[in-house]
Amino acid sequence: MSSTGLNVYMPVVMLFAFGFIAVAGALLVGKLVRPHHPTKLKETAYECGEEPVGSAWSQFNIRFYVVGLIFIIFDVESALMFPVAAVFKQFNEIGMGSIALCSFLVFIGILVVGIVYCWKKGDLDWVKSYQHSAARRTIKE
Amino acid sequence: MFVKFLFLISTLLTLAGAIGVVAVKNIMHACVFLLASLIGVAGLYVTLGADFVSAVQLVVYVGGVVILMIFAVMLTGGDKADFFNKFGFEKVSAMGNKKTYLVGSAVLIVFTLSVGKIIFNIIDLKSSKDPQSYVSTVEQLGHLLLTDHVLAFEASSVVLLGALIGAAIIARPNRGVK
Amino acid sequence: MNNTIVSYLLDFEIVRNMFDFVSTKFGLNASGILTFFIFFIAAFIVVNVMAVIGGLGTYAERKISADMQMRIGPNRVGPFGILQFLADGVKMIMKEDIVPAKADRALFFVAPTLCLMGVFASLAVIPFSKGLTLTHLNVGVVYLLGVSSLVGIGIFLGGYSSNSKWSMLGGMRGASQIISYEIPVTLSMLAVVVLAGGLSFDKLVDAQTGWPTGWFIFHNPFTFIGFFVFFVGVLAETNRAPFDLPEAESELVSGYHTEFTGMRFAFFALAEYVEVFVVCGAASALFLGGYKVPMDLGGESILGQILQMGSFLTKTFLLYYVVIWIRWTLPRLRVDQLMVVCWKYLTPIALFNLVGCALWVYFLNGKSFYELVMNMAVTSIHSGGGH
Amino acid sequence: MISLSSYLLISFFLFLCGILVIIARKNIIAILLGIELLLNSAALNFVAYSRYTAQNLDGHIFALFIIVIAAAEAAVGLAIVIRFFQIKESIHIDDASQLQS
Repeated sequence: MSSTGLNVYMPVVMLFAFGFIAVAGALLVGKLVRPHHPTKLKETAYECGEEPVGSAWSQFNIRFYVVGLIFIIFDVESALMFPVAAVFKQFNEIGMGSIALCSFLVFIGILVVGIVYCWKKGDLDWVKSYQHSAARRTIKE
Repeated sequence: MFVKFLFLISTLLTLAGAIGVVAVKNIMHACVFLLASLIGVAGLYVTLGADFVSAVQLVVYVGGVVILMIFAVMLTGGDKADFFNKFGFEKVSAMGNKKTYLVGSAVLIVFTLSVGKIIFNIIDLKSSKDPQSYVSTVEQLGHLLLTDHVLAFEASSVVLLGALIGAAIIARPNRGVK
Repeated sequence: MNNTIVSYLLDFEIVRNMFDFVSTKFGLNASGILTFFIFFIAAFIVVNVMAVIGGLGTYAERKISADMQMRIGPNRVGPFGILQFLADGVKMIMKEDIVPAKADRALFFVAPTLCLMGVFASLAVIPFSKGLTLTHLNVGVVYLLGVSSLVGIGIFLGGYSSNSKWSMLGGMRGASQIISYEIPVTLSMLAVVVLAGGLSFDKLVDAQTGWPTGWFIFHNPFTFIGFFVFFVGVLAETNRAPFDLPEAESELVSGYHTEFTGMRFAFFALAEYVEVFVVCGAASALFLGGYKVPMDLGGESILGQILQMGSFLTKTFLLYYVVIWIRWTLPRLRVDQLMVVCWKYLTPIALFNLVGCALWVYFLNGKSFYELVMNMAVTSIHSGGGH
Repeated sequence: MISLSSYLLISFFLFLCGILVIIARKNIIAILLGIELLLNSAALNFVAYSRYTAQNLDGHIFALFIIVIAAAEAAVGLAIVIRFFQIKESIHIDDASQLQS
């Protein structure tokens, strides 16, 4: 009689559905009351009064990718750490805390090696330092 | 009852997303369809009682991989000609052959029949008893990761370190271009 | 397995009788249908209350900013202008829905939907009280992280689909900022998980006490720093000032929602304000004792639950006020400073905190700082008495 | 009742779509999307077998590691794509025909 099993995920599905219905419903209901007079000028993208030149879907700088790359590695590592962290206290109480602590620290240590490497090589800098050094080198030459 | 509903909706999302990835031309739309497919797979994990795997699927794929794919699309320039990629049937050499169509339609019939049978089995409302209970898997997974699979756990961190360093080296712009 | 609002309500005789009555009346096992209805009504109430809180959030923001700048703020609609958000809503729905000619029309719809879906879905695990919460999933924290990352994709797609340069820049910045700051937030959460020994919000809150001495923020020095790391991280994740680079008015017009008009824009704004509530609620549940009240008043009864909810909402709204206060006090960061703050300060500090918490649990058996001090005081008094 | 075979069929279908994307698409990023589908179908199989035939959670552990590998693969693969784009100004798979440029 209790709400065991998968029923606990019911609100999740409902809330997803509510999110969708809210947007779709409001746009549909709004269609009845809102005006609709499109003109060519109205439908251009806003660029502070200038005529838009070209498409906005252009090539972006590589540093966005580097940030995403470091992020995803850290994300996966922290996701793997969650179950270990959840049982850490339990292991400590039954006297196996040293094993858990060791594997936990080794895991974090390897993670730290990664971030230290990226820091030293300048991947964490937004304004890349090796661009500066390359520029300096060309000036020297 | 709810299990079946969740299963059907996740299946629909998964398969529609997968078909979208195959069929749609715009690569950004393909990424969004992939997102739908991955969320659907997370729902399927829930119906299998794998709550933690499902949550990790959400965190890693939805928050990580799809964003990375979208970034890569933007990095390679959105409005290039091969941004819209055609469905290159001409790449497959057997395409356009009569024999290929024959075999393909036979496979399709078999496939549709089996799909129909399984959907028919699911919407059979009488047997609503679930044989296995759903329990929390987080603690068990933590125990497994610290006892039986501790080597794999540490090895995965080394793999990720390798991936991080490798990808950072590959993606780093040229220093002094000769 | 999990505590939900249904399992809480089933403790009452009257609800059980209702279940039995419906089952006998209709012959079939009606518990599933009744569960569905209870969940449906609860979710509906939560969503609507959150929409009102999001609307009141815009009003509070304007009123508080006016207060800080010695202005009056909105004061025409209703008493003290409190109905301003309804008037705004009516205005928004009457506005023309302009889609730029070059925009990606499908994604132009998908973007606000993803934002709103992500925010609403994260409401499922917010612990208003022990019983009156939608559901305490046993993967609560990870689930919260997972669904709230949908907002990042929504913001990026909002920027992308407009095909406007300002929007594109704002969306790109927003996505990279949100994913970057997820790392310190996750690591701070991990430190709390290590201390509490569970992932679901009821376990995390039950590991704390009602008095501030038992809160996780005062548990040990590491969590004290961890709270501020977490708070800065969530400020950036919700694109609030001083991290509002994706919608920086002075450089990017309005960022990723430049081209969105009418209801579409309203949904972006609603998603942002509700997300602020969600992260403030998560912060108060993880660090500030959540729904715990200092004394046990009523416990499992409805009155006790309402007291718990009051405790939770008080902490959350205090944090909400702080968020607004910070917005109107601090200047905006530059984009390179943003990344430096995240990767060179917050992430190493959060890692250090995590290791510190693990060592604290290992060496001191997870006793809080207050308990240790009290123990020491007691033992010194005893030994002093021995002389 | 949802049987094991329904999960296997979904997994098969995902695998099919992934293979189709890999053989029929010419955009390298799209091919990476296809690989994600393949890995997902494998992980789904593991979890399904773990629930229906085995009595332990080894399948879940496998699925977790597949997710880890998928993330690492996406990171390295996209790095290669971006590097390739910097050299060739193209993300067409047929342009990647030389080992050395």
